[in-house]
Amino acid sequence: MDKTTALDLYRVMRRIRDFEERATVLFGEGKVWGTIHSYAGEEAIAAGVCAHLRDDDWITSTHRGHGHCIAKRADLGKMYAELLGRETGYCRGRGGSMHIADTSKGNLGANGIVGGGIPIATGAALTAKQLGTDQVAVSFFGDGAANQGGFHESANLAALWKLPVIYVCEVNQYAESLPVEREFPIKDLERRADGYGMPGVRVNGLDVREVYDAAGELIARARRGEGPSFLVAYAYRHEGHYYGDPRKYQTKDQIEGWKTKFDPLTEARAWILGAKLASAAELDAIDADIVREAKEAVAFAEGSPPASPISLPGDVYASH
Amino acid sequence: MDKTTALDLYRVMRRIRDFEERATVLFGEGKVWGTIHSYAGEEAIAAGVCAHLRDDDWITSTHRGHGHCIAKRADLGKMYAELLGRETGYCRGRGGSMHIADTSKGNLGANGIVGGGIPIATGAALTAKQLGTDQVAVSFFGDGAANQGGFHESANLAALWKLPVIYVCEVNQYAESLPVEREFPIKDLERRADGYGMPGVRVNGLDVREVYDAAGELIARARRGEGPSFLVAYAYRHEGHYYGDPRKYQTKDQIEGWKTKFDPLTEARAWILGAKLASAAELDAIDADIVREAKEAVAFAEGSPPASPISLPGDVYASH
Amino acid sequence: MQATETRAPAATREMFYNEALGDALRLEMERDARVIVMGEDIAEHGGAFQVTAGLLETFGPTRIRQTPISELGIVGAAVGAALTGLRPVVELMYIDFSGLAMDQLVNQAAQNRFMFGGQARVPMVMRTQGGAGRGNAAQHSKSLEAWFTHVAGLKVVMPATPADAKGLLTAAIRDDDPVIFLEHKLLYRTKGQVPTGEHVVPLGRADVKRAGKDLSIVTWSRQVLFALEAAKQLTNEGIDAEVVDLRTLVPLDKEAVLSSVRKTHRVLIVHEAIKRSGFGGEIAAIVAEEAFDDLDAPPRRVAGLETPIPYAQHLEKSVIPQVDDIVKAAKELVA
Amino acid sequence: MQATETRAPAATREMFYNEALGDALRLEMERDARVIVMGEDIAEHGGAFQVTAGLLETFGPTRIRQTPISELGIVGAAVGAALTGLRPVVELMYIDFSGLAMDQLVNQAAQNRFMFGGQARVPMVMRTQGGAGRGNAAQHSKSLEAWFTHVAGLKVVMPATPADAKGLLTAAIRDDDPVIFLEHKLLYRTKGQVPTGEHVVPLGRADVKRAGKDLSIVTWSRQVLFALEAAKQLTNEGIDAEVVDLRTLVPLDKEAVLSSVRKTHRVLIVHEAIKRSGFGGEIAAIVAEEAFDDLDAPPRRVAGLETPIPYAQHLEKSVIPQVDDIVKAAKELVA
Ligand SMILES: Cc1ncc(C[n+]2csc(CCOP(=O)(O)OP(=O)(O)O)c2C)c(N)n1
Ligand SMILES: Cc1ncc(C[n+]2csc(CCOP(=O)(O)OP(=O)(O)O)c2C)c(N)n1
Ligand SMILES: [Mg+2]
Ligand SMILES: [Mg+2]
Repeated sequence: MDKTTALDLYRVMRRIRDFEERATVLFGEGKVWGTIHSYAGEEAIAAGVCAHLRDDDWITSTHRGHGHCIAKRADLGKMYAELLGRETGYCRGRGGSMHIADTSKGNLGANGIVGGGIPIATGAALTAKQLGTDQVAVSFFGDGAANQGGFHESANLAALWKLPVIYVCEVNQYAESLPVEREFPIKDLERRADGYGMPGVRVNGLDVREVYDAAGELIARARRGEGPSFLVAYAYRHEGHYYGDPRKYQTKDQIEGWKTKFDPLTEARAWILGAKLASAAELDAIDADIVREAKEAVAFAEGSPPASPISLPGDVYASH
Repeated sequence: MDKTTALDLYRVMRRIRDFEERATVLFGEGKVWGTIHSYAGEEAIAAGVCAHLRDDDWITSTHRGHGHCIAKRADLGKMYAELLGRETGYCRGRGGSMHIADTSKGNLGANGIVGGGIPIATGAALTAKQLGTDQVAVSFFGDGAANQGGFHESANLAALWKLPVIYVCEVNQYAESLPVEREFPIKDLERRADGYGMPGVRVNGLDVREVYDAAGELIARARRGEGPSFLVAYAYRHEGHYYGDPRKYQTKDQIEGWKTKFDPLTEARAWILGAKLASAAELDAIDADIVREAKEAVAFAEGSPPASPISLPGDVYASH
Repeated sequence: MQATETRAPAATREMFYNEALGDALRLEMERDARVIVMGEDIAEHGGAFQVTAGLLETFGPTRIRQTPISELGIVGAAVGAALTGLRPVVELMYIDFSGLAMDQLVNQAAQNRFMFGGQARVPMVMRTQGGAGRGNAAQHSKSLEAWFTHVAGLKVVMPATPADAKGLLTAAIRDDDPVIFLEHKLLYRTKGQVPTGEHVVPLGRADVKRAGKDLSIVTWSRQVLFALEAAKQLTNEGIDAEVVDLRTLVPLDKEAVLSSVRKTHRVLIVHEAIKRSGFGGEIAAIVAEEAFDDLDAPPRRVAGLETPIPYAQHLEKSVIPQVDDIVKAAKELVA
Repeated sequence: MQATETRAPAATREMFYNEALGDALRLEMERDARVIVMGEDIAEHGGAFQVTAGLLETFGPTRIRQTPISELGIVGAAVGAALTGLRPVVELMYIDFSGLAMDQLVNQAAQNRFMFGGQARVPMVMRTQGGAGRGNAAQHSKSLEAWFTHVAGLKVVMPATPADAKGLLTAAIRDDDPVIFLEHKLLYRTKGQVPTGEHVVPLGRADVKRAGKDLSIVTWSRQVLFALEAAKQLTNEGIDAEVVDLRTLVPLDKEAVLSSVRKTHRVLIVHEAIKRSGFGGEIAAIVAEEAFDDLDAPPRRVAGLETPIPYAQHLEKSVIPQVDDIVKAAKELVA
């Protein structure tokens, strides 16, 4: 991998981690309302996949959606503004963390319904097919979502119609408090792809290179009109399910140990340094840059006016 | 196979065929209201599977449910009475063809929602597991239903919890006007079982012996507590999707030829005669018996009073 | 974008209701390549009620997309397609199946625009049909419009005549919001004069199908025909009923209802859905709230009994409003 | 079988609403081995709102069945289990997710008994919670009780207090029909005196939570607390409001509503769900139809705005009824 690509991947991952840490602090300070779900530990997946996507490619995201949003090149200021319920937020304070969308970059939205984005991404892929473009759609979702009926229906439809959609399942070991071995009767989720006659690929979701390579192939395949695929990335959720999760269902090692044992950022750094793609100083400079841009983004959000009052029917209906 | 079993299977199949033919005539005479869906061509499946079921085992059935109902030893008089909207019908004229249930024999009902019975059978299997009995549940459904999300969710749940349920998919080449090759991206539907870690078995649904043998094993396995399985039986729908289907989507050969080329009853007769399990005269006697009992059943139905008026809330609510 | 009424209606031709719907689909598909149709049984077979008959031949299988039986997936795919530039029309065979697709309709289609702060539009139509009267029993006969009217972000249309069916479907397809377009299985083979060529009936406008002065019958879908028949019979009793066909439940043409009631001082609301929490309650409530002093009698509803739809023909009839029920209620109301 | 009221209530103890629900579950599970609980996150975690906390330890994982995320499959499994001898209680985490399970609730659970001519019973409870107020936005904050009340075959319960929560959940579990049991996310941490030991509040009986003579506020769930607070404030204006807590929407205690209205001659209906086609329309319609001549003023509704629930705290508050809104409407109604 060339240096630019490697550093771009690193930068995206670090930006996501920084966002999650900062959002957590803001939440703790009472500035964020509702719920937030941290993507920490899964950064390599969004980064590795979205590196292959153009702004006119689409993604659907999840309740744990900050990472996808950032990897799809969202504006951080608008993201923070949304969390803070400001008028300058992506959704003008109407959506919050669970509904951030950025249609200008093809992000069709985080989704509070587990599995809700899967049929939608499939429909976006139908648009590409129908209009004869080489756009693709990627649906990110968790292990838990893979047991939703909508996955089955969509996968069948996409394979039948050879739609350019990549289903990216992020196995982060849990669906809320349910560990993955109590979610599935099988260990290797990628086996499900065979039932739809599509490729099922397993990757180590801690290793951004592996994600990048596998996603690259599947996305290229989709662009060539060869249809959908199922990418299953295994990683670890560093934090609780949501901010404040008491995590009664986890051991101390899972709560404390996983963060360091299974960390895609540590792995990425080690790889980049080991492969001499960049020096530690260069990486540190990226980190510093990210902190700077994040602070600016937060400042922008905090300086923004609160969300304007709801206006009806205009906020709800487009034609009226 | 011993003679009794063979003749029992034959008898059930013939009874179903006779019922479908007679129901069609009654429909043509304007005595049956609504819609009916003929099971002709698929008799070996219901017969072969239900031969292993006790009265306290459960089935869920479909819109094409007469065959399952009969194979589960329903009273023909009550079935005809239901089609004719009589008070003596299984559902007191409230359900009609698409909702015949016979809870005394463990038939939890035909279902007008394609795939609707799948989660229900899964729940019945949960009852068996919970109460520690060796009862099993069988869910019959069509190829079309296999693409419903409810199948996916139920199969996963059943495999995870090792529930005693057998999913019997009747591939009759169509979901209404959609041919099977436009329903699925794969040819061998039984491959889907692997994604749930359960056995997937393919049988020739025209051959009642094959169905009987495969179902016997899977049901015994379920009784032993070894969990669910997926039985896929391939056959041909002799009639249109429903009574009156113009069948614009089929060729003449499919409409006319299939009835004789792919007929489980012809096959069963040939087998029984070939294996010298019975003589043609014996089989003819069975056929004659069936005609006699059917005529009695129809007479019972036609002599029964019309369904009594709806009584509220008692018809709708059990506790009031 | 919101469709505006076509001014000078072209020539008319007698059409069946299903034919009129097919005509609207054909014209809109010719007009706009982004319009596609998805659903079960809609291609060679032409749809369970023959609305899409002939469209496959003209537009081919990529624009007339016959789907597997996967209601959630299909409706969800329509949402995704609508968000990204197509204008999909989904045919859901029976409204009773909407329970399988409700999440995509309610949590996604209806709310996307709002949740995303206005970034998105979801120009899709879900056509389906409801109602009893063909012996299809409890899972194929419900009237569920009230569910959809209770969802912020959806529009709900229920045409009673072939002309309205065509004009409203055209408007629904051109509308930038998700529209639930509800047909009635016993209307498909009713006939009426329908403008040929482009014909738009804007959403949100009721239609007085019969003017009268003694009471207002507010209704929609198939019950409009029943109400008109009842009104005819009522003239024998010297009662002159006005029949207000709502046509669109959301957005509701409240002014049309209120001005009729202000004129007649009596309101009878008629619908086929069960009475409890039916849309008739909403209308009765609005009238009571906003035209209380104009009312010379309590508002009254004639609606379906609180039971699933039974199979047997005589039972089926007994649980949904018949012309006689309307006549009887109207007489009592005016008495 | 229908639960009848326990006569001499035992001692009481202060409990949180979620604790009271857990108490009912525990007692019913002890009493009847056929009662099982299924749902997401209900085991070690104790449920998203801690209703099932501690039950896993007592009853183990076969009776406290934590499920994968498969709402349709879970609810359908409960239907099948109920048909065959268990008495399942399903916890659906948010009412907004019911769109995924609607088919099994509406086409199966609600209709099985009727469709099968009385052969079946479906003794299951679906517990879930709705409502806004925690910044969970549009897909986790809806109030959808009206949908369920529009389905023949379902019962719908919405307790406002810990004691009612316990007593009604007990009755719901003992009931032989499918019961939709709707909690409110902002009630879980409210406290009240609750009878210890067996406590049954029969379905179908409203409760006058405050007697008054100037107007009747008819409401349910969290808005009961708002209405009581409003009634308190109204005394300062010399207005004496009666607060009728419906508790059960189906079956509806119509007599309780009508007799209150016949006494006060004014009715204000308050609910959190959006007004359009909310259950308040049904109540307003019934009052207008059956107590027209008793009314000294039009019936009036205070309800949610017709919008998905927004995220930001100030916006969220702006779209659902607040105490002030009730006070204001009551004053206008009595003026
Ligand atoms: C349809 C639906 N069911 C349940 C929930 C509640 N819920 C929110 S996140 C979650 C777990 C999701 O697990 P997974 O898909 O693995 O994603 P993760 O949280 O692990 O990223 C659940 C059950 C929901 N939001 N939507
Ligand atoms: C949920 C649902 N979708 C669609 C239908 C309409 N419909 C009735 S039967 C049928 C085809 C079913 O195909 P399959 O499962 O293969 O059963 P078959 O009719 O071939 O026995 C369809 C689409 C329905 N009844 N329920
Ligand atoms: Mg997960
Ligand atoms: Mg089939």
